[in-house]
Formats: sequence, C-alpha cells, structure tokens
Amino acid sequence: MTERTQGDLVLDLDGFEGPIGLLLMLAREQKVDLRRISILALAEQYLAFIAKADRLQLELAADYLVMAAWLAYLKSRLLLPEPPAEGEPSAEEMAEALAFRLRRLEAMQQAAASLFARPLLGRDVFASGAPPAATETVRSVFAASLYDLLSAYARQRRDATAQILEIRAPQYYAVEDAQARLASMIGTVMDWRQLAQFLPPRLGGGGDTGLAATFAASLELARTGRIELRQETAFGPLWLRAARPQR
Amino acid sequence: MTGEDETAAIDPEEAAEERQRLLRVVEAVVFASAEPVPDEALAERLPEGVALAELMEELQRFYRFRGIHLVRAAGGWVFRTAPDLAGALATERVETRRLSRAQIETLAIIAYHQPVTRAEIEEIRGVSMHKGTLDLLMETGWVQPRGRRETPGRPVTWVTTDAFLRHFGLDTLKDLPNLAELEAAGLLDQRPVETLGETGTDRGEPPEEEL
Amino acid sequence: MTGEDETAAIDPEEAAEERQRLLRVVEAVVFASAEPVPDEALAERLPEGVALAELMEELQRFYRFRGIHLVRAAGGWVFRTAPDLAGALATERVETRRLSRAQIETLAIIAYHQPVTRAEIEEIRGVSMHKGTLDLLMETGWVQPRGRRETPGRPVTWVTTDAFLRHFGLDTLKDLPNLAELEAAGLLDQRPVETLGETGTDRGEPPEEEL
Repeated sequence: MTERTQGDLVLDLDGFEGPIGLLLMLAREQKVDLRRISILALAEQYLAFIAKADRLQLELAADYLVMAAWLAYLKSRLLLPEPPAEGEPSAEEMAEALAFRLRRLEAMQQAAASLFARPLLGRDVFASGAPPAATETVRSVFAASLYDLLSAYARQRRDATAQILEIRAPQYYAVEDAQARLASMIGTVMDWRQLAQFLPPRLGGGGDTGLAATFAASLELARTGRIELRQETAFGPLWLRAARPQR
Repeated sequence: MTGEDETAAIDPEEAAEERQRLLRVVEAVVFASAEPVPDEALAERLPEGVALAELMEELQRFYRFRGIHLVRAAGGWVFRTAPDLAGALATERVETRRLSRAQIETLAIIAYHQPVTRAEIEEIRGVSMHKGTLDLLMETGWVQPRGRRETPGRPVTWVTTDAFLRHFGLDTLKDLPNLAELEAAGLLDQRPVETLGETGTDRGEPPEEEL
Repeated sequence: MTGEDETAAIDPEEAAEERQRLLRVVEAVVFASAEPVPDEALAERLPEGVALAELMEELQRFYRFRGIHLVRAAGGWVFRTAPDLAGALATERVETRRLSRAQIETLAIIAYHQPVTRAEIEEIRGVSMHKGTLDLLMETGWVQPRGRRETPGRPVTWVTTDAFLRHFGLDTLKDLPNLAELEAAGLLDQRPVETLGETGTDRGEPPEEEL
C-alpha cells in the first residue's frame, strides 16, 4: 500500500497511532500549516479513509470508528451552521478543539525528533572512559559533647560509689554441708572436742548459720549413732566425739 | 593592614600563576568525576571570591576546538567528546534498545508536560497506552514516577530524571528544544479538551496501540 | 597516479586542517576509552602513512601543563589527572562517629586522673579495657601517651591533648568541674543517662568484657 496519488490515502499500518495520530498524518497530506488547516476537508479525508479501510476489510479499532462518527457529526454541523443548543459548543469551537489537539500532538512529535537529534550520550558524544579518580578519603569526626564527657564521668563515679555500698548476699551454710563436714572430720577424733572446733573456717567460727547448721548436723549424727554428744551444764559448751564401736 | 593593601600587594605574575593553577584544578576535578560536577562542588575547591563562571568560561573556550568539549549537563560541568567526531567514534557506540514511536512520543510528552499522569499522556496522544511503554522508559532510567495529581484517584505523575538530562545533553529542563515557543503557543497548557470525549481512558477497555 | 603525486597535490592549509582533525580524533578516542589505548588501535583510526608517534607527542605536549595529562600506561595511552593536583582533588567525606560508653568513660577518667596508666583506668572503671579503646581514643586525637609511671614494669601513662581542650571548649584542665560541682549540676543523680547509649562506633566494635 505504498501507491500514493494526490488526495489519496496512504494506508501505512505501521504508522497507526490512534485516530488523532491518523488525523495528523492526513493533515500533513494537506501540506499546509496546521493553523490554517481545513478541518472540514480533514474530516472528509478521514471518513474516506475509514470507508476505504472498510472496503479492504481492514480491522480498525473502535477508537477509529468513534472518531469517524464524531467527525461525521462535526462535518454536518460545519456544513449546516445553526446555533448550538444551550451549553453545547459551536461547530467552530469543536473544530478548533480538534485542531488544537492536532497541533499539540504534532508539537510533541517534533519535540521528540528534536530531542533525538541532539548529540546523544553514548551515540554521538562520549563520556570519559576512565574510571573516576578514587580520591575520596573518609575523615571521621567524633561526636562527643562536654556533656557526654562529664555525664560519663559522673555516672562512672556514681557507679563506683554504689559498688562500695553494695550489700553482699548472705552466705547460708546448709545443714547437709555441715553434716558432711562433721562426719568426715569426726572419724579421726577419738577425744571429746567442743562443737566450736568443727565450725567451717569460712565463717570465722562466729557465723550464726555455721553454728546452727553444725549443731543440727551433730544432733542428726548422734541420732544415727555415729557420734556421741555431751553437755555438762545448761548453755555450757557442747562436746562431741566419734561413737565407740559396739563390742 | 586593610584588605585593599593586601590585594595591592599581590604580584600580578603570581596572580596569573594562581589563576592557572585554579584552572587546572577545576579541569582535573571535572575530568575525574563520573557525573557532571555542579558549580557548588567546584566552588568548594576554590578560594573564596574566585569567579567560577569566568574560570569555566575560559576553560570551555580552551576546549572549544578540541576533540573533547567542556559542556553543561544535568546541572553540572562535564567533559564529552566533540559531537562532530561521532562518526570517528562509532566503535565506542553503546547499542541501546531502539525505542518505538509510541515510546519516543511518550518520552517527549513527559519531558515537556511533566509532571504528567498516564491519562494525560493518553489524552495528548489520543490513544491508550500500551502497558510496556512506561516500563521500558523507566528501564532506560530517563523517567520515573514522582508525586501524585491531587485529583480523584490521586494518580501518579511522571517526570524525567537527571539521567535523561545527561543522555540528551541538557543542563536543565529549561533547555528542552523549542520550549519557549511551545509555551508561547499554549501547546503545553493543561487544557482538557472536553469536546472530544471519544478517546482517553474513561471508556471501559480501549484497544492498546500497536507497538 | 602514485601516492607521491597525491601528497604533492594536497593544499598545505588543508593538510594542516586534516592534521588538526586527526589530533582531535585520537584525543577523543583516548578520552572515551575505558582502557589505555595501544598504538595499534589508534593507528587503525588514522589514514595510512600518518606518523602516530608525532601526533601523540604533539598531544602530550599540549596537555603537559594542564590539569589532565596524556600518559602511557599499561601499553597504551590514557588521560590522567595531573599528579601534582592529587592533593587538590582529594575529597573528604566526613563521617560522624559516636563514642561508645566505655570509650567516653575512659576518656573522662584520663581527663580527670591524668597522667594515668591503663591498669589504673581499669581499676577505676572496675572492668578490663578492650584492646581498641585507647586506639580509638588516640584516633580522636584527644588522648596521647606521655611519660611512664616509675613502678615495676614502668607502664605508660596517658594524658589528654590540646585537641581535647579545643574540642570540649576548655581553656585548661582546671576548667573540668570537680565531683562536687558535678553533683551540684545533678550529674551524679541516679538516673539513666540516655544520651550516651551503647551506640559504639560504626565499626561494630565489640563491647568491653566485664571482669
């Protein structure tokens, strides 16, 4: 379909870019400035094109047919001028609106052409191929205010003071421990010894839990017959020794 | 000692030497950078009070007839090979995917009408947009969505990028070809053409254009 | 027609112009290439019989005093920024780093107790010091080793520097508030100090080991 005669249509399907694009293509056939184009003539061209496509059984998208209907209406309005109904645009206004759209699309097509006619990077002009110089160095700036410094010191001093005041967890001497200790020690003791001598050294002999646990342990060992206990007066010292083997 | 005295004290020969050194510095900085170097970045390298514009003009003049040119792109200074040597450098050419006519038009519309919605692009072109058109333009790195139109549905608006400016050798969007003429002719106005309701995306399922 | 006849027929002005064009071509080719361009690759761009060496020498001479130089590297030609401008080209990226709680406490102890040995710092803090702590404080430029304690092992003692005074806006070390003043300022109150979270440095230094 490249045969081209004056006033005839070129059916260039590759160029189809919607009804406005087609109208613009047809308008170019008129070879006049778009501002002076005859919308009436253009409408006739378009309708002829659609009729021809129909004859050739070309499948046209609905847009083209809608545009055809609209142009047929516009054509009739332009040919038979009568005042428009209330609130409806006049035929001239409709024609001007169409002409504006054609001009606008043409402007964009020309703008696209101008853009791509520029010296394009990677096509016409080239950037330096050299890798960018590695000249960047990183300088660290340390963020610390005087407040940070002082509060750190104050906090550290406060924590240090708190450490001195710390109350140690009470050490508890269990009866089981005392019993094990007493049992292991008493095996070698044949003479009477005071209970105080069997207190765990960790508690310096004076720890309440050490004394209480060792006393409880001595009672238990006496009950099971492994030691003998003796107390001479009330609240007097408690004596103990290993039980004599039964004969 | 006043400032005037100090200035007067400078040896003219020394001043010329210093100026030569500054020229060399900006030349090297621009050359070494991967991206166009903005004026501010260059000014930072120079002593206070040095007229950067004059320096750059001198440097640009110096390269005017050479194989590489000092040009503006995307808001900064950059060296590029001279456009007239395109033929001699053909082997350097980067094969880029050819854009379809629809994509080229869409790119131009985004460039000149930005920020612009998809529906507005369709309105200008008078055809509904193929799904892949914006995708591929995004892939080139030349367009990106930014912002939304404060209309019902808050549609995304599209703009061009710095990569677009660099690729097309434009300093700013104001340097788009024929921008002033198009503006003067009212062709960039946001002007919905309501008398032609037959195209656009309002209708159910417009056929997609041929690519 | 022989080659000699052809050469003789060339207008000298045209010949100079052609030479200028060839200079521009090699200039642009070298500029645009990602790798140093070997002589053979350049020769391919030139008409038969052109003395490449002379062209390159002329180009090299042209750039000799400029901010970028044409040099031989890795068997080819390449543009490089002039070596003497390395300093002027160096850009600094400033990175803000926060000190960890351990680091700032150590700094504070050095400030208040100087000259102080590492062991003394550990004793005051009640925890052993991470290897990197003093290194990093040295990097800040705020502390330095000076002198030795005349005790067994003669350990190094640490002091703060003038940079420390400048950074913290102190005239002398005597300006540091004493404990009573810290108390009066409420700095000894029992409350969490949140401005000094355990942020550490960007290097992800491990926290100090508590003893």
